Amino acid sequence: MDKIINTADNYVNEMLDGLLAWDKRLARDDRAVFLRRSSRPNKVGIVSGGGSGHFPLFVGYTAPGLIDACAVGDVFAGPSVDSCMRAIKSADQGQGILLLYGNYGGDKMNFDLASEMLEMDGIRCKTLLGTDDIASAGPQEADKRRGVAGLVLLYKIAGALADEGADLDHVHAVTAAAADHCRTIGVALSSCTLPGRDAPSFDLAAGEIEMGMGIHGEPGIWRDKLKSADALADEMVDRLLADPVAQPTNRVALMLNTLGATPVEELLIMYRRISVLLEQRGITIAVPMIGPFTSSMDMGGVSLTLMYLDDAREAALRAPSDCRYWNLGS
Amino acid sequence: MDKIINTADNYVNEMLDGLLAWDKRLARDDRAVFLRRSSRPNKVGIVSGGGSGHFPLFVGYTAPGLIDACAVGDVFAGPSVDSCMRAIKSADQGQGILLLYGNYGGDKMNFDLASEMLEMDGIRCKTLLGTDDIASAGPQEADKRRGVAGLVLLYKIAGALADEGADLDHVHAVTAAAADHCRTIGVALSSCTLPGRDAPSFDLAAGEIEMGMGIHGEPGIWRDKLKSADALADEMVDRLLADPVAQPTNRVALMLNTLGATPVEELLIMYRRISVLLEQRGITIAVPMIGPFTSSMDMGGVSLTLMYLDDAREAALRAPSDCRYWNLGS
Amino acid sequence: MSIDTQILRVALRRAALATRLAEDQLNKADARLGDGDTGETMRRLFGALNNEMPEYSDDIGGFFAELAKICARSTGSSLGTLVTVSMMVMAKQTKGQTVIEWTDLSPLLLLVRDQMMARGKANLGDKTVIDMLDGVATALVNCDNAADAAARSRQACTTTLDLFRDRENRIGRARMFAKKTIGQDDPGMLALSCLIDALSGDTNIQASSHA
Amino acid sequence: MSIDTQILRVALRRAALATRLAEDQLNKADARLGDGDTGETMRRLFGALNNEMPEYSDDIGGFFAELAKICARSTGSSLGTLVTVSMMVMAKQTKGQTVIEWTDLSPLLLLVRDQMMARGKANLGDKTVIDMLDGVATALVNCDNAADAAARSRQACTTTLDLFRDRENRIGRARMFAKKTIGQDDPGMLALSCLIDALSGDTNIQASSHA
Ligand SMILES: Nc1ncnc2c1ncn2[C@@H]1O[C@H](COP(=O)(O)OP(=O)(O)O)[C@@H](O)[C@H]1O
Ligand SMILES: Nc1ncnc2c1ncn2[C@@H]1O[C@H](COP(=O)(O)OP(=O)(O)O)[C@@H](O)[C@H]1O
Ligand SMILES: [Mg+2]
Ligand SMILES: [Mg+2]
Ligand SMILES: [Mg+2]
Ligand SMILES: [Mg+2]
Repeated sequence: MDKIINTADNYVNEMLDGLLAWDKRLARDDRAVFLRRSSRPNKVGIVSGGGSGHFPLFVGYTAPGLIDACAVGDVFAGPSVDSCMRAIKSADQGQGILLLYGNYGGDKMNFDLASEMLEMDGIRCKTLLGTDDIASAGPQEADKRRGVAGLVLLYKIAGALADEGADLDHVHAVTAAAADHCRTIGVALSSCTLPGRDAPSFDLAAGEIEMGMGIHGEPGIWRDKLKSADALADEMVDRLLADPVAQPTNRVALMLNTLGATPVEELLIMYRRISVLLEQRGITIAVPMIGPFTSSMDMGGVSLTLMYLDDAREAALRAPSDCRYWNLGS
Repeated sequence: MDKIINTADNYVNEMLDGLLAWDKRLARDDRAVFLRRSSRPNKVGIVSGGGSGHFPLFVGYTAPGLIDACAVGDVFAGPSVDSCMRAIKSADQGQGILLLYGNYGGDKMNFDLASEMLEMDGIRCKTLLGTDDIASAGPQEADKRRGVAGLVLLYKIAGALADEGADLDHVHAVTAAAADHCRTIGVALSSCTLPGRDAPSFDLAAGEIEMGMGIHGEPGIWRDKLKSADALADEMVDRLLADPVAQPTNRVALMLNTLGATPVEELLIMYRRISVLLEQRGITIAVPMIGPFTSSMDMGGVSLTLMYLDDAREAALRAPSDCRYWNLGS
Repeated sequence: MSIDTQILRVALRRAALATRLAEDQLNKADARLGDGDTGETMRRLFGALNNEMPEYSDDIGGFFAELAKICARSTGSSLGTLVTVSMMVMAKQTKGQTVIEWTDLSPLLLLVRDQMMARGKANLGDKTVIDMLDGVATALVNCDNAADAAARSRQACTTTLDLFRDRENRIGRARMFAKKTIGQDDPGMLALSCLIDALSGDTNIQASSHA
Repeated sequence: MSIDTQILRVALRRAALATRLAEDQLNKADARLGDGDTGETMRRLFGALNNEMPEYSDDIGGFFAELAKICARSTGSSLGTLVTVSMMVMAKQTKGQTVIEWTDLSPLLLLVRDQMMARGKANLGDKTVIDMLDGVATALVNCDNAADAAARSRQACTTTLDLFRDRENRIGRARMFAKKTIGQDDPGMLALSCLIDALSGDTNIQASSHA
């Protein structure tokens, strides 16, 4: 699809300029975006980062109660080592930094390099990787799974704990437990197009969908004819619930996310079914979130995220925050 | 693009089922959706309605501080007379009803019929039509203009006044003045596809855009090659500012809206330019809103809305409310 | 023989079938000028009328009143609402009657036409369904039997379509395409013509369209 | 003659030109297995290195340190970061030097290779840029002049591409396509081969690629 841009090479920088013109709470150090004022003094910093093209992930969650700083990469590319360093520095208040981002090779290389270099300056970083995409590897290789929309829930949990004054180890531990209880599966209906390219990133014929495809078009589980909303909901819920977690509970946070071109109305049609399916299994959707949380530009499709809740996680998800893209509504 | 639906005929009803499963504040009387609890007793009711396919417009704004009830039509079709009547009845607290919807022939016929029938039951309705789309008719025929995204700002203003206890005439007068000072222009990059159809609603070749196209694909001002983000921003701002209003001010509310498939990142690229252009003209963007507020399903494109503010309008826009899709952020 | 609810019930079944068969053609006609949904609109509306057909009673006014309610619930499109209006007018005008004489049909339809004009803010000559209704109603003046009514109204459809084809639409979405509408039949006029074709068929053949 | 910053500056200009010319080819190679951006990544990165070329100085270590900073700022892709790593290693290893002897090139590149493996968590044989670097570094063992280095490294490129073409990728995005990668050149290997082609050209011709 056509794009409203000036040049592909300026896509990210101009996007950030616009974001900062809009949200006066944010400041920018090259490709690192951070909150001008911390939500509290002496807190653990929460830093994320990743490629552009997934707005509001990652940078849109730089907001009081979520992440403090974000390293912003080119479209679908990792953030540079330099921007990782700048993001970490800008969030540092001497209490250490939780690096919270998706499990992608390049991103990991860059954050690792950056944090090692900053360790020499005495900044202590702990890393937690989002690995919620169950389609990207089996349960035995759960550490190879990519991070997708579930990261947003982790932001909120880590941010809430840091705002309460928890130390780095505690923030890390609670968020890591949350990550262990968070699962996502996506389905793609059509490809996105990268800025400056004239062809879509991948081929997906009309009437054809791919279950489990990643947010950059990584291959999924199966590719076949489009199914009904109910059939998709059934399969996605089944796959999520079948994936083992250490301590399943009967209260969940649910995030039903559009990848871009799929309208929210279609999410609502799916939610109608999903809410019934979970009820039938005795699971309460304590925190239902429906909308655009993690995109792939104009890709068509949706992702469904479940996080099993305990009291700590639920409280953290409900803690105050001030982010346009985090809105529990009622 | 492919759609996640069960059947086209069930699209709207299932979407509403999902919405109500999600948002427990809402109740439904067939195709009328309304707030279970009014935000205050004895208030003027604010009722809207229109075709589906524009979520969150119209029904998504049924929320405390905005509209009390919404009549929901089929995709891109007006709400039925019956649903208009049900919506009006559900919002009636004896203080009269402001009917606030877009200026479309069918919608007007239906709301008129409905309100005439209910007048016999003693429900007093006043109508205010959204007519913000400057591409749909010239300034001399401003009453023929269609209503688009600007309606959202009117919801907020009418809702805030009603919540303060203003009477119907006052709510109507202030909101009407706001409507007189509200202007929108859109640009389409690609067509949407209606549920159940296999072809897009209209043809718009790759690399071709249509300035001024309506949210159902109504013809616009020109159709030509895609331009740069800055060039589009320049033209849209120029057109909006050139359109005469009774009392222009140097403070505006600005809503930069994606029609669907266009990612928010591209809105930010445009906003970078727009914010500079307005500053150059000595205009302050007091209320900046960027995101998905009024869609056309998977249509690609954006709309830009300006409302000149006076104190009453600005206060109303900032008044408390509780709607996921109304979020001023900071 | 005059018109009673029995005939009207058969007519509705035929209309439901006819609009189902004509859906694609009408959508296509609307796609050229409007939003491409006239066929869907009509198929859904007459489908609803057929599916929710009121219990049998010989009260014509009551029958139309019930139909008006179904319409009011089932459609929100411009054309659909004009059908709603027509049902309301018929309900009011035939209140208390068990039959409509064929000779009363023309004046009744002219009344419907006027109410539609008031509601739709349309004038004769705007190239809408109302012009078609006007053509048919006028052709039926003094007509006193079913066979004649069938022949005259079918003839009126052809004549009216021919008469308006090369004019510009001046109302609804099509108005914005003005020039492009020249040479195209108005979808609302076409829809009414399809209905009349179906209704004016051999009335002995019971349309089996309930499926 | 040994390698000094003057030669390295010319090499960078050539690399910028070469990656610009190879952009499409590399993108296409990556599109078959990965996300189709290897060419763009390389063009941007070497474009930045060329545009922001440090002021002249004969300090090789300092030169690489500056390049490492530019890389760290300019790229976030996997391959780009491996280039960053290589610059960092070179900076550390050549600290205080004004020349690199040709005979030192091979051990230097082997060190780079090892650091890349550590960072990328990749092994030899995974069919990545690292295998190509390994091939080249190995071919350069005991090489003591520019012309020989050029010939050997070009030969190594061809051999290595041939050797790996029919194997499976075991790292990065391509890993997920496993079987599909058989018969395809790895984009990172191709990118390094393009660079070497450019660098090993006639060193008298000053590439005029600053535009
Ligand atoms: N205001 C109006 N007055 C009279 N007829 C109208 C009016 N608006 C629409 N129509 C008729 O309805 C037809 C379009 O019907 P339909 O496609 O179902 O409605 P919509 O325009 O709501 O999609 C037009 O061809 C025209 O004959
Ligand atoms: N972890 C890794 N270790 C070694 N080489 C890698 C690794 N990841 C990627 N590569 C190399 O980088 C190439 C892809 O580069 P590029 O397309 O620029 O990166 P990205 O995968 O981030 O889009 C691969 O073909 C491979 O040679
Ligand atoms: Mg990449
Ligand atoms: Mg319509
Ligand atoms: Mg239509
Ligand atoms: Mg790549």
